[in-house]
Amino acid sequence: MWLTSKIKQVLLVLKPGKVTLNYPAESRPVPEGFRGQPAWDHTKCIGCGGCANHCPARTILTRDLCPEIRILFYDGARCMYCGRCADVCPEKAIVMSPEFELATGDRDDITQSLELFMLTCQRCGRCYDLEIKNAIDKLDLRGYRYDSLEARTVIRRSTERFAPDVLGETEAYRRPERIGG
Amino acid sequence: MTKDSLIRTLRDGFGPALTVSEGATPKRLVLDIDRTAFRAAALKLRAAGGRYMVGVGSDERDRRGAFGMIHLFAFDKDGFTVALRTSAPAETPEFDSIAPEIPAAGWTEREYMDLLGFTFKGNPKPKKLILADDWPAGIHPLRKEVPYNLVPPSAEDVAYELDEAPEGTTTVPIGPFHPSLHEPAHFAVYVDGETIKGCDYRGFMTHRGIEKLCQTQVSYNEVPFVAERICGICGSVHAAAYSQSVEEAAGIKIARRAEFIRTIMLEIERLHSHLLWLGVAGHLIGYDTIFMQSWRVREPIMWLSERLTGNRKTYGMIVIGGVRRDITPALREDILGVLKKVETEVGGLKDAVLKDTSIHRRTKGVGFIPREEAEAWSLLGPVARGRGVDIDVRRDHPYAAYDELSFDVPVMDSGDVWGTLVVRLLEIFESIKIVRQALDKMPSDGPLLTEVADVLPAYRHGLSMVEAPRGESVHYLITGPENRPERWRVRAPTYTNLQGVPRMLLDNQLADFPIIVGSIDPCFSCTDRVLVVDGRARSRRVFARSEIEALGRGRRKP
Amino acid sequence: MRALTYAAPLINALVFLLAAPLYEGVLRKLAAKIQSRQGPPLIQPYRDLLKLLGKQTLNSAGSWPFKLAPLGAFAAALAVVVLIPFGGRLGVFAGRLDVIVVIYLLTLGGVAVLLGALASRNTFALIGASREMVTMIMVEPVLAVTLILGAVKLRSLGLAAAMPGAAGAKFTLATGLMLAVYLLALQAFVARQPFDIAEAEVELLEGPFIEYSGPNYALFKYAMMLKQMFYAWLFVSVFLPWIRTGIYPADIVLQLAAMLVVFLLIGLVGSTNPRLRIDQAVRYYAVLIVLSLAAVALAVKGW
Amino acid sequence: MFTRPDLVIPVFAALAALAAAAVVTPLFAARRRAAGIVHFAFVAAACVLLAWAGLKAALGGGMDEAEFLRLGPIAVPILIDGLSGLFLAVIAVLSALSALYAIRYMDHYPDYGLGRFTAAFPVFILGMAALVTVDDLSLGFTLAWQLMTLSSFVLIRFERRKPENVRAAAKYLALMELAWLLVVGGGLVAGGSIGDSLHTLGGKLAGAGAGPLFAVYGLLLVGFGLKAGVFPLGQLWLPDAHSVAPSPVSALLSGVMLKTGIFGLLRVFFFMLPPGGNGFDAALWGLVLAAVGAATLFIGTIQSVKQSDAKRLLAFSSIGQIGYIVLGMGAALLLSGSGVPAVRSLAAVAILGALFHVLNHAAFKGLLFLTGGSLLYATGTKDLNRLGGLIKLMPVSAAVAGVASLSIAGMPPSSGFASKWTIITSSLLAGDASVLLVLFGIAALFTSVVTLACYVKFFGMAFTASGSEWTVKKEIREVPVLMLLPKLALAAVCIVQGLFPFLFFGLISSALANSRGFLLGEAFTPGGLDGMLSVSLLGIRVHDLFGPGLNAAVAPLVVLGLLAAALAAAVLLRRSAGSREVAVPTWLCGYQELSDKNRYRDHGMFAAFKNFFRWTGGRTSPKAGRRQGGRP
Repeated sequence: MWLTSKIKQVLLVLKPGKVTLNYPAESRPVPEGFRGQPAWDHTKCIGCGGCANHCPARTILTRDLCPEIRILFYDGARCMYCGRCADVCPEKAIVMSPEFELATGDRDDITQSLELFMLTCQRCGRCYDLEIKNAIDKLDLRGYRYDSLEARTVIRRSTERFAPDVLGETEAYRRPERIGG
Repeated sequence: MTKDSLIRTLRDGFGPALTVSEGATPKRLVLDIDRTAFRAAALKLRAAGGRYMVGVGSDERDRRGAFGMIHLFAFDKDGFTVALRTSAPAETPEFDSIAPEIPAAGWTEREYMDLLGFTFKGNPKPKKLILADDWPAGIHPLRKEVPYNLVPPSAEDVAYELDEAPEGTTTVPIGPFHPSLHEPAHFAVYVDGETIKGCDYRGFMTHRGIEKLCQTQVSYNEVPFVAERICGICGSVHAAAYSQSVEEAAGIKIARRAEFIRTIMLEIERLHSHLLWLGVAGHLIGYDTIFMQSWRVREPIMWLSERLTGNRKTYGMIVIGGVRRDITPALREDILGVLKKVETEVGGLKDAVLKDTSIHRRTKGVGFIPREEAEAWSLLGPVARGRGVDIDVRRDHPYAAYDELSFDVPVMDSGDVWGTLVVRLLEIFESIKIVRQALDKMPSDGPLLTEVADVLPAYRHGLSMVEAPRGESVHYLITGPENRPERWRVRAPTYTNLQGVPRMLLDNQLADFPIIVGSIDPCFSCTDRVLVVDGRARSRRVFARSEIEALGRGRRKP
Repeated sequence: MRALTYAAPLINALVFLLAAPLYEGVLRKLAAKIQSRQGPPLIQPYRDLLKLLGKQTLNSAGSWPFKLAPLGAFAAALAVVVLIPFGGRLGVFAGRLDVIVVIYLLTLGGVAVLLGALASRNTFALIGASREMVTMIMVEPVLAVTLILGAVKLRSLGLAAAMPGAAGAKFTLATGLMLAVYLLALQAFVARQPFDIAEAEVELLEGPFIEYSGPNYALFKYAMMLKQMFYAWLFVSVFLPWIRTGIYPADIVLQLAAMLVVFLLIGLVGSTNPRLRIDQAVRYYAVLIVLSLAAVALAVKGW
Repeated sequence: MFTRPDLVIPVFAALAALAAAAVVTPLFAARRRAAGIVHFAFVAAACVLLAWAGLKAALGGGMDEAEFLRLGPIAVPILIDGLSGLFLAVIAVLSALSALYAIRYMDHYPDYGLGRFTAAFPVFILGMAALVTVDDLSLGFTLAWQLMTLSSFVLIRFERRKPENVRAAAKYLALMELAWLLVVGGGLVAGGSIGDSLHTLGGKLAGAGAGPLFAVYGLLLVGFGLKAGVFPLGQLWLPDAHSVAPSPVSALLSGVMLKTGIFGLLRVFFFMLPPGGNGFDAALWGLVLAAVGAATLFIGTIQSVKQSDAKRLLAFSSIGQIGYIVLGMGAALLLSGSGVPAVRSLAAVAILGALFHVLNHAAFKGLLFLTGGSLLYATGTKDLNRLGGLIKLMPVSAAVAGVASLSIAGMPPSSGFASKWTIITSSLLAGDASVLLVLFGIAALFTSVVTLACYVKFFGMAFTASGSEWTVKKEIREVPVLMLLPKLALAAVCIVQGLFPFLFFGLISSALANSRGFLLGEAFTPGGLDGMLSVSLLGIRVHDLFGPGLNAAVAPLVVLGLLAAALAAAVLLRRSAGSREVAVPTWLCGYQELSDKNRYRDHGMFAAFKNFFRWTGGRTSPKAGRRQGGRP
């Protein structure tokens, strides 16, 4: 019956009372283990670039200004807070902070940049040597570097077989009419 | 039809054109067939009761100078799947279309026309499906030589050609920005007065190029986090499905405890997803109180997830080889407590919803499809189960820990939105049941993560299906040499269900459009996961607020 | 006394204009309560109106009906509230105009909405207009009968006779029936769930108003608030005529309080029902029409 | 020979002028423009005479009794009383304006010569004028009827190369001849012979049994009802004939020719009565008329909503509006027999409303058909599915159409409001005199909203919404001044009727007071309506009916003032924050742009309503759109 079900519904919904919070005046505390914005501890970071290597969003970029200075650049605009960087960091220099109120009009508010002074190996003259290859070479391979600090762009690779002039060939392609045009 | 009798039938029919081999597990049957008999074999599989899942096309010119094409069929009653494989020479990637007989294959074929430049002879609607309206012809982004970050010049004056509207109808443009669609997609609904006489769909607007990205840029271990972001709601499903497909391909056996934790996460995800859907459905029929109340009941589940995984959504729980975090005894009690509360509250909600005649009026008989058509369109999950199709991957093709758990699969045969509503509501209780069982039966200790070799063997095939809240998600994976997938094909349930929507809409009222589209719980981003790169969306320029405002107005200049 | 006759319409206009957004706020607060939410502050509708008034006016039509429509809708609603005997006090218009004028003025407000919708050329607006008109056609008889019930008893269509409680002066079977019908039709009058079919934001994106923005939309909004306040008043006035003391300011306050109760009812029904489809609604309205005709027949027979 | 030569001579002079026009103008047919002008000159001259005589009869007093026009042994009774005068005036005004409109409008038919048109048009007017002048049901009636019918048949058949036009005309002719047979048959059953005036016929009915009376009134009701277009008879011919005729003719067909049926019904039920009403059951026949009227207005209007062909919509709507008139007459007849004086005076109010609606309908429906003609002339189509957005191209026509639409929909303060108000008020206030009448009144109120829907649709789909930019290939321009002039004149009439209804109530009261033998005559004698109905600059009111302090009132000027003040407030509010206006394109969810494909078409409007009332019928011509559409 329509009326009885309505009355029941009203009783049902009045029971829990008001559940929304007067956000942002009051907010729920985040639980333990929450994955918020990653934070770098520059005292712990050894500049291995493992985080950059494993970042699925490729939002951690590195650049070596000279053999001794490496810049580690985290652009929060693309971060997906998976915590992979914190997982792989051998020195536990990255922690997932409880910070989640990150909306901002300025991109720099959520960017972190570490200028790391790298010590070279006195024996081989490099910063790191892994079994197979130098980690920096590995980064080069993957293209997780940025060339220009201002543009923050990733170096892009093209496959050998796809030349930009392939695009030119498609210019003759007649595009369909705009709907309603 | 059992596997053996199926093999016999096919051998009789095709003789030497057909090579039968076992897949990674006994539940996978692999059939290699000559291109000329590809269509006939697919139709035979369908006739034998196979449910069409999806097609997988791949560019294998590098290693064998040919394009590969696979049609996947599931035999749900007998619990095995069939991969029907063929290949075409690099110069002429042409196949015969199976879409006229198996409508569910329509999008698969169109997808590869766009992405790999295949030709499917006889496809009833050989139009652009995935690529952007202004994508230049002749560039097929999933081909190996096309760079993942290709940004072709965009064009403003280009548009998709919608289907011809039936005589005397008006095209109502719904989407991409429309309140009944929570993600962008365009439906051109042809109405006569208020009655829907047809519908054309132009979707794939949230192109993220995930497949291409993961095939070219990241390595196996990063993909689960990307996969999780295919869908905002069923993230664990994709992460689990991807991980399972890698594990199947590479022959990794993971710890039992990890399997149970995966199961628990999947079911918790179903719980919140169904409650979310119920709320959205309420909103779509203009009943916002259901929306708010249903989401209120859902909220403790979100908090629970936050405590379990560190986030409300995109749990980041499932990785190749196991899971990342454990369920401690304290968390176990936490889960049980939340479940108890949710069960009571959902019980009240269920009574309120199912007994409300005004809701009956808006859902019963709406979006009706008979069972046979539901099967022809390969509808999945609650959409199929609301139409009398008794399928559930968890029961038919068990994965994770489902083989040890007992649960019911609710099926309704009303064939309409009401059926899907009831099925979803009942599944909430089944999920609660499953989580409780899983917590009981879970091995009390054991490793969470199995060590995985640094480099996985290349060119192995793995298939995994996971019952997402919306239906079966299929991941097909071919391992590659660079420690990343050579080919990774994702098919979310909405991909299939959405193809049936124009049929569901037919002869309904325009006012029912939101709830019919909503009844499949559409997830356009899941569906659109594959598109490579949209020129405009990938532009890196940062717009200032004033610029965006100016742009907004500028667009509206007549 | 005579001065008051002239002042009464002005008082009506002032009270309605001031109070209408407040009642809207009550509705929103109530909906929030039912939905376990905080809800916006009571004065939010005032802020909304002010904000809209200052916003840019987008014009997609470029023809004068588009610009005239919001003015017409607001003017018609305002004209209606000026006429009514609010607080039991007849204004200067009482002897010159009758309830049929009120009915037609309400319709005129609807026409203005339709005119604007048609002028905006938007598919959704046109579908919305079509639904709005159908709703208008089907609920008008209920409104008419509510007003006429008093008229057939007292044999007068004057504002004095039909509106202030003539129907309920002596509670009869006809009045009871009409009261029930009015309550059932109330949601349709104020275009709330389950009868907010023309606006139907989920599928039609506010239907007739889709192309309106800024001050134009504010005028429509304000007109709708005035209209729903009018319908609440009409209920109080026709069916609860015993709410009166004879002292003008006290009667105003009493009626406003009683209207608050009506609004609570509107809010309650509105937030516990899904929207109906127009075809379902038409059948529902048809039943209401038949019932209200029966009420008239009973009233004529003196039952 | 005649007691009132001042009336008879102008009328006969006018008729002679019309006859002359029919002979002379076809001679100019080769030069189309000249033919139009000459034709208009003759018709205008005749109409001035007719109007003059008509108004004189209505205001200054008409003939008291029928007088005879004798041609040897044959005598045709002629009666130009107030009622005739009123109708003559209506015929004259609308005919003259239609003829003016036709000068340019006929350019629309370059393939057809004007010979037949210019010959038949004056004869048509002549027939109508004669019909309201003769006062019998035999010879004079036959003569006038046949002139009117045959000439209008020729006019409807004007586009004779179109089979559907020929079919519509043939159906019209057949049914009008049937109506003639029924009316003449009714006269014969009543015992009339050639030369019997209606008064004499009424006398002959005295003492007749219930059966013969029933037969006489029944036959006459069906006969004149067929002409007037009441349900279900009107549906048989009216929509087809009205929609295919050239628009000036449609305006006349709908604006005045239908009223000759009303005139007939008035003469039969209010004049041709047995002396003292002996044996005539006014309550019964009133109820029948009211029921017929209510059914007509309800069904006709709903059928009208369903139409997408502009002229077909107007034609069905004519049926609906005739329903209001018949309902008013029925209410008047029903209430006339009441023993309560107050109720009897309501009867007078009802007949006033009915006759006012006759005047109003002539003005706004004539105007609407001329608007329909303008649409056809400017765009080549009258299919509302293909029209739209004309307001920018034809602003004057749009404004005029807006006035007509508001008037017919009865929005206050417009002419339709005053007349419908009167009819509805008298029905509602009848109260326990007749429950059914109250219900009919509510039906009329309901229907007036349906009418509104109909004209919102008509105006909206033709002028404001979009369409013609895609569907009409030729350049659309405002119609020529010669076509605008008659429309503006009629719009002015509508506005005057709306704002100053007391003028027309006065005219009608006077006309009825000047009609001897009128059933409700007593009400219109000096002092008759005093104290019950008062008419003044500020409006009309029915008051002190059942005691002091209870009344119904309407004052268009007050409504106008009130609305103007409220509008001013709205304008102030809109401007208060200094919002700027920006032109933008239509918002269609961001993917499509407004085009012919996503335009909401007319046939989809009010779909739920139309489906609900599917049982009322009302054929929408399937070929309506294409018929006129092909023309570039």
